[in-house]
Amino acid sequence: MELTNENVLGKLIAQFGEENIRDAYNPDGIMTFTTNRENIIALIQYLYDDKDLQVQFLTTMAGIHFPDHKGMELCMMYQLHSLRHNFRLRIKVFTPAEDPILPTLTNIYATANWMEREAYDFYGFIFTGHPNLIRILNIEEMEYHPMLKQYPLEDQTREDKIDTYFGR
Amino acid sequence: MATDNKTADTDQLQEFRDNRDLKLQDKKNENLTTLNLGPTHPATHGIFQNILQMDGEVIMDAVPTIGYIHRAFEKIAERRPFYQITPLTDRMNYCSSPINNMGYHMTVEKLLGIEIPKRAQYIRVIMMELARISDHLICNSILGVDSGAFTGFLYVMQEREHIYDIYEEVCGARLTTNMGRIGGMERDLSPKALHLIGEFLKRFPKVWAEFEKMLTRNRIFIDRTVGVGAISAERALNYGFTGPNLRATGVDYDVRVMNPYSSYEDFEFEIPVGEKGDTYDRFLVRNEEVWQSLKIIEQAYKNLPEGSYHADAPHYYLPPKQEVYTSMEALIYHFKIVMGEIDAPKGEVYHSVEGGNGELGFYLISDGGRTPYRLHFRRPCFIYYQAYTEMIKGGQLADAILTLSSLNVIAGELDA
Amino acid sequence: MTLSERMYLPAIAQGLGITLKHFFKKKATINYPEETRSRSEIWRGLHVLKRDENGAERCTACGLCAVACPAEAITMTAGERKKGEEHLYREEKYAVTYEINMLRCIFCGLCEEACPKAAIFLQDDKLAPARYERDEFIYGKDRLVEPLKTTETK
Amino acid sequence: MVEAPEGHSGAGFFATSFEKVIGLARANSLWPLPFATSCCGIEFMATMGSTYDISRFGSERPSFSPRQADILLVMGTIAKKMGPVVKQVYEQMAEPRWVVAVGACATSGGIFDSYSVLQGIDRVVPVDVYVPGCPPRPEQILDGLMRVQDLAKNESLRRRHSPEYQALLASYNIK
Amino acid sequence: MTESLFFFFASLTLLCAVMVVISKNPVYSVIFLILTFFTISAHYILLNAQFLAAVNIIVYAGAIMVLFLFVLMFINTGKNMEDTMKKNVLAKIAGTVAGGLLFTVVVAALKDVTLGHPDPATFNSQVGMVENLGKVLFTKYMLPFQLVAVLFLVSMVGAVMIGKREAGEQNF
Amino acid sequence: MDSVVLIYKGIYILAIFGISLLIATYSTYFERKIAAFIQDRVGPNRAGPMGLLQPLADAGKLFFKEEFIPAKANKTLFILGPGIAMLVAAMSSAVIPFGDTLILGETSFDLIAIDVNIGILYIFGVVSLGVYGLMIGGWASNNKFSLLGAIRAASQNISYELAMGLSLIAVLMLSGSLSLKVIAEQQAGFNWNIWYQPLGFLIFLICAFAETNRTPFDLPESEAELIGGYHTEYSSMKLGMYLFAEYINIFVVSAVMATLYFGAYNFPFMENLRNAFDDPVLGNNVVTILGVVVMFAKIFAFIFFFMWVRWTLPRFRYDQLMKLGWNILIPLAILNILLTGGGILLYEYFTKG
Repeated sequence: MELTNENVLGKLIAQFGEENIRDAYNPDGIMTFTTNRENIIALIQYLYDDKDLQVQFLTTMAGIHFPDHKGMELCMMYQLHSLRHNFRLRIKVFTPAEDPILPTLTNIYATANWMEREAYDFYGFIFTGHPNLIRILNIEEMEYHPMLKQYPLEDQTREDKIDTYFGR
Repeated sequence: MATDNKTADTDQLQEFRDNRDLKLQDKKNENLTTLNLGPTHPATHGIFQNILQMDGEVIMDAVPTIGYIHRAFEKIAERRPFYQITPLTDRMNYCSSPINNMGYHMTVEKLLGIEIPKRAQYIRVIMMELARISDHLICNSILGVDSGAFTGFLYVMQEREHIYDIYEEVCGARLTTNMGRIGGMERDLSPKALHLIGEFLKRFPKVWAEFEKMLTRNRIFIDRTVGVGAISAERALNYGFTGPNLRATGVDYDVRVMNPYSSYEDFEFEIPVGEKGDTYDRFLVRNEEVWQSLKIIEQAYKNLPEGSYHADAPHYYLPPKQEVYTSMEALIYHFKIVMGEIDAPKGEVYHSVEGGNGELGFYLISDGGRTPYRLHFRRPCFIYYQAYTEMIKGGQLADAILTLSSLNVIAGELDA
Repeated sequence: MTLSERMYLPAIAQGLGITLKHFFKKKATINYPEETRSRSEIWRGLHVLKRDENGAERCTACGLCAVACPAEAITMTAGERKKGEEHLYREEKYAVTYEINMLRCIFCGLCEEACPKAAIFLQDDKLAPARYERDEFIYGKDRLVEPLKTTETK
Repeated sequence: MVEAPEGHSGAGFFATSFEKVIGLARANSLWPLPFATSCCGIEFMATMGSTYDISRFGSERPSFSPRQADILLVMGTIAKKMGPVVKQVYEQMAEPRWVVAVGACATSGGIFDSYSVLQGIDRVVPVDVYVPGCPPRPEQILDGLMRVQDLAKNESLRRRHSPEYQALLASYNIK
Repeated sequence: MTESLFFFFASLTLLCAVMVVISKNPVYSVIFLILTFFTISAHYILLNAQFLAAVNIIVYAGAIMVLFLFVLMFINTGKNMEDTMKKNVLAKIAGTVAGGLLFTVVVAALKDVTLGHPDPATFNSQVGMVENLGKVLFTKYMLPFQLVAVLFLVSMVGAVMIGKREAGEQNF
Repeated sequence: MDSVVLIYKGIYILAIFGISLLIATYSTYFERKIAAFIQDRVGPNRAGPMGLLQPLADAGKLFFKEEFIPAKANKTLFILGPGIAMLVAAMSSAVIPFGDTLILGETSFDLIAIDVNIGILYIFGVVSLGVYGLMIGGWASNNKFSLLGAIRAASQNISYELAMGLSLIAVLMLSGSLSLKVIAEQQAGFNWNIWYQPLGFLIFLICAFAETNRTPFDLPESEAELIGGYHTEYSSMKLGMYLFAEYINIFVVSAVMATLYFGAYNFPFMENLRNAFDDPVLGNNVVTILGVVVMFAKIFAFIFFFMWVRWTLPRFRYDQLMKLGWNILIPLAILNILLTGGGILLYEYFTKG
C-alpha cells in the first residue's frame, strides 16, 4: 500500500474516531494532527503494530510552550517515521500548564526514556510510569523548568554587558 | 491515565528518587567495586560521567550522567534572529559544523520557501561531505588512540588540517565555520579553494589507505574490537540509532538516500552496512563512508554547475556589499535583514540531514516573528547515547572505552 | 582472519614498515613563533575599524554590528560630528566609544557582514593575542581603529 | 622538595640564578591537563598534531591525572554543573600550577549567555592566562602556552607561599 | 668477616620474622616476610649456595609473595576481622595450643643438637653450585625429585579445577 | 683481589650506574624525538640545542614540584613504592658484561661489575621484584584506578615471567652455564645464539615488552582506561622515579637480550682484527673497546625498537594478554625447549657417535 497522508489519516480516524484525531494538516509535507493523552500510547502502539503502516521509529519528541493558548499551554510533539515506507507523521498532545501529565512511551520505544527526561527537565512534563524521571541536562537542584517562556534566557549575574543597543 | 492527582511534581519526584536509591542499594554488592568513569576521564572525549559497577574488570552496571556542558541551545535559539542561529549550530557537533550549518539553513529555507540554485547546492554537498570526512576521521583515529595506537591519529590529523584549509578558504574559519547563509553560500568557491579541493582529492586516498592498513587487519586491533559493544538492529532501531552506528547493525537507513536534499539524488554512492553492530563494524562502516564521501566530492567537483551561489531572495539574503554602499534599496533591505525586521512566514517545519552521527533534524516553529518560536534539534548523539549502558554491560573496562569512542559521542551535540 | 593475520606478526611488521617510512619523511611541523602558517585572505581574525581614503573614520555608529553580534560583545555610544571634525569622521554621526569584548567575541564575521559602511573588518593577518588580565580584552577605539599611516583599504 | 633550603633565600646571586634555572626548567616542561569539553578541545588536538606540534615546547605529555599536570588547559564551555568539577581538579593539582582559559566559552561564556553556562571559569578558579577566540587557532593556544612559560620563567620559587597568592586562593575558597 | 655477617643477617631475619607476626597491617606483614626471604637468601650466599639463594628469591619473593599481596589488595585491611579475632575465645585457645605445640617441637628438636663443624679436609666449597646440585638431583635423588614433580603437577591441576569458573559466573 | 682491581672495579661500577642513569634520562628524550619523527613532527627542540636539555628540564621541574601525598593514602608505602621500583631497576645492570677483558698495564680487568656464576638467575630474580614497586605504589594510593593498574601489573608480570624463564632455559641448554660472561664468550665472532634460538628470542622479546610494561602490553598504565594506572596519584620526583625505573628496565632488558641472543660485545671478524695488531695487548684492548661500542650499539638498537613498536601498535586487552601469555607463549616456550633438546641430542649423535 502506498502510504499517503490522506489514507493514513483515514485509517487512523476509522480506528480511533473523529474526536481523537483532530486538526490534521500538512505544514511541510509531514502529516500533523492532535490527539489527547488518553489515546496517545494506544495510537503509537497501533502505528507500531499495524502491518501496513509499520511506523516503528521514533524520530524525536519535543515539548512546546504556548503561554497564550489558555488551558492548553503545553504541547508534546511526537515525530514518528516508518522506515519501511519512508513515511513521517507528527502527533501533538496538549496539556494544561498546571497538569502536565502524560503517559510514558518508554514501553514501546527505549529511546523515549531520555527524551522524556529532557521534556521533564525543560518543561516539567510528568510521565507516569517512566522508570527514572529525573532531570537530565540541568542540575538536580534547579528550581524551575527553563524552557518555559516566562523564564529569562540570560544568566542574571552577568555584568559586562550594556543593554543600550540590544533591545532584547 | 493519571489525571487523578493534580500535580504531583515534587511528590512524584521524591518517589522516583527513593526508587532509584533503592535500586542502587540492591546493586550494592560486596564484591562489586564502583568506578567513576568521568567526567574528566581521558577517554570521554567531551564530558559525561558513567558510574560503573564492576566485578573485577567486568562491568556489571553503569549509570550515565550527562549535561555537563548543557548550553541551552534551544532556549538561546528562541531569542536570536534566524541568521544568528548559524553560529550556534556550529558548536553542536563541532567535528562537522558545516553539516549543522547547512542543515539549519535548509530548514529555514524550507520555511521561507526559497529555491536554491544548483551551484550552491553542489557547493553545499562538497562542504558537507568534507565535514563528514573530518568527522569520521576523528572518530576512527580516536578509536586507534584509545586502543593504544597513537600514531595513525596524527597521520590523519594532518589531512584534517588540509580540510580546514579548504574551510578557511571558503568561509574564513577552521572549526566553527559559520559557513553559508540562509539562501545559499556567503561567497563563491574561490579558485584557490577549488585548487585545494582538487589537491585534497588527489592526496587523501593514499593517507586513508595507509591508515586502514595500519589498523584494519591488525590482529590486536581486531581482537580488541570484534564483538565489543555489539547491538542488534532491532534494539538499535528501538533506541533511535541513525547514521553509521545504525548502519553497522545492518540497516541501510541514510537520510541522503531516503529523503534526498541538496541534490544528493544527483550523485552515485553506496551505503555501507555492517552485520553485527559491534565496534569493528562501526569502524569499517565509517572507513567505507569516507571512501563514499570522497566519491561524492569527486562527482560534485567535476560536475560543479555554473550559476549563482545564492538564491535570488532579496528579503532574506543580504545584498552584495557594493550595492549596499551605493543603492538605497539595497541599503534598506540590508538594514531590515540585519535588524531582523523581515517577518518570516508562520509555519512548522521539520528538516533532517545526514549528520556525522546520523539523522540531524531541525524542528522549527515560527509564529511570524523575528526569532523562531521554538527550534528543537534532533541530536543523534543524545538519542543513541542512552544505549551505551546496555552495550557495555558484561564487557570489560577496556571494551567500554572503545565502545564509547566508536559511537562517536560528541558532548556538544549530546548536551546541546 | 586468515592464518597470517592470526599470527600477529605480518600485520605488525606491516605497521612497523609504515611508521619507519614516516620516520624518514619530511616533517610537517611549522615552528610557530618563528614561522607562521599562511592564512586565507578571508580569515576572520582581529577586528579593525577602517578609515577612508582621507583618513576619516568610516564608522557612523549605526549599531548594526552590535545588533548582529550573536555574542553581544560590541557596545558603542554615538555622537554628533561637530564642525571642523570632517577630516576625522566621514559621516555626521560617529562612535564616541566603541568597545569589543574580545573574550565574548566568537569571530563569526557577522558584524563585518552587517556593516553598511565598510567600517569594521576582521583582518586575516592578526590574531587576538593571549593576555594575563581580563580587562585587557575590552578593546576600545584606541586599539581597534586602524592607525593613520596605512590608509589604503584592503 | 618545593621549598628551597633556607640559606638560599638570603644568599643573593646564587639564589636568584638558581630560581632562574628552575624557572627555565619549569617553563620547558609544562605538562598540560587538557580539560577539553567541547570545540576548543578539537583545536587542541590540532595543536598536538604534527602541523603545530606542541611537543616543541616540551608539553606533549598530556597528564590526565591532575597530580602530574602543571597547567590546566580549560577548553570549552563550562556549565554550572561542571563548575565544581573544575574546581576539584584544580585543587588536586600540585604546585606550581597554572590555569589557562582557552576560548570564548571558558574565558567568558561566549555566545552562551544562558541560564546553564558559567560566565567564565575565573568565577571558580584563578586564571593566569586568557586565550580569546572561538575556538582559538592553534597558534593562539601556543601563544597562551608561551605566556605561561613567561610566567614560569619569572616566578620566584617561593611565590606560591606568598601572602598574595594565599589570599588569591582564599578568595576562591580553595583549601 | 663471614661470622659477623652471619650474625647480622641472623638477627635481621629474626627481627623481620617477628615483625611479620606482630604487624597489624597485613601488607606490612607481607613486606616483612619478603625481607625475611631476602635475609635467608643472604644466608644461602654465605653458605656458597648461590643457586638456592637466587631460586629462593625468584620463587618466594618474586612469585608467591606477589600473589599474597595480590590477594591482600582485594581484601580491605581487615580491621573488623582483627576485632573479632581478639574477642573470640576459641581463637585464643587455638592460638595457645598451636603455640605450645610449636614450642614443644622446637624444644624437642634442639634437645640433642650438637654444633658440628665441617671437616676442612673433605669440605667441598662447590657443593652448592648449580652443576653439583643438578648432578645430585638427577642421580642420587632421581626418584624423590620426579615424585615431587608429579606432586606439583597434581596440585596444579587441582588448583585449576577448583579455580575454574562455573558457567555464567563472571570472574576476571 | 688486589687493590688496583678493586679501585678499577669501583670506578667501573660507578660508571655503569652513571651510564644507566644517563641512558634512562636520555631515553625519555629519544622516546619523544622518535615518537615525533615517526609522527611527522619535530619533537622537543626549544629547550637547549635540538631540545637536548629537555630531560634536564623535566627533571628540574619534577624535583621542585610540590610533594603530594593523598590524604587517604598509606604514607609509608606510598613513598616506598617508587623507591623499590627505582632500586630494583638500578640493581639489575650489575651482572651484565658490557665488554671483554681489558688489559691495563699489569692487571687484566673484566668489564663486568660482578661475575657471579648465576648471573642470569640474578637478573631474573631482581626483575621479578620490580613488580613490588608498582603494586605497593598502586595499592597505597588508595585510588581505584591505581589499584586496577597495580593488579594488572602484578598478574601480567607473573604470567610473563614464566614464559620468559622457559624461553631462557633453551639458551641455558645450549650454553650449559648460568653466567652471562660465559654465555657472552661462547658467542664469539658471529656465532650468536639468535641463529640457534629464533623462536626463543621471539618469545623472550615479547615477554620483555610485557615485563617492562611497554606497548602493546602497557596495560598497568594505559592512559585511555586507567588515566595513569598505578602512578595516577603520584606527583613530583616520585612520579619521576617510576618513569625513570621504566626506562632503566628497558635499558637492562635490551642489554640482556643483546647478551643472550645477539652475541653481547662480539662482532664478526673480531679475531681477524685482534690478530692484525702486532702488539697483542693493544690488539686485545682495541677489540675490547670496539666490543663495548658494539654492545652499546646493540642496546640502542633494541631501545629504538622498543620505542618504534610503542608508537605503532595498539595495546591488548587484559584477558587477551593473559591468553597470549598462558595459551600461546608458554606452550611455544616448552616446544622450544623440546626442539632445542632434540637438536642437541642429534648434534651430539652425529658429531660424537
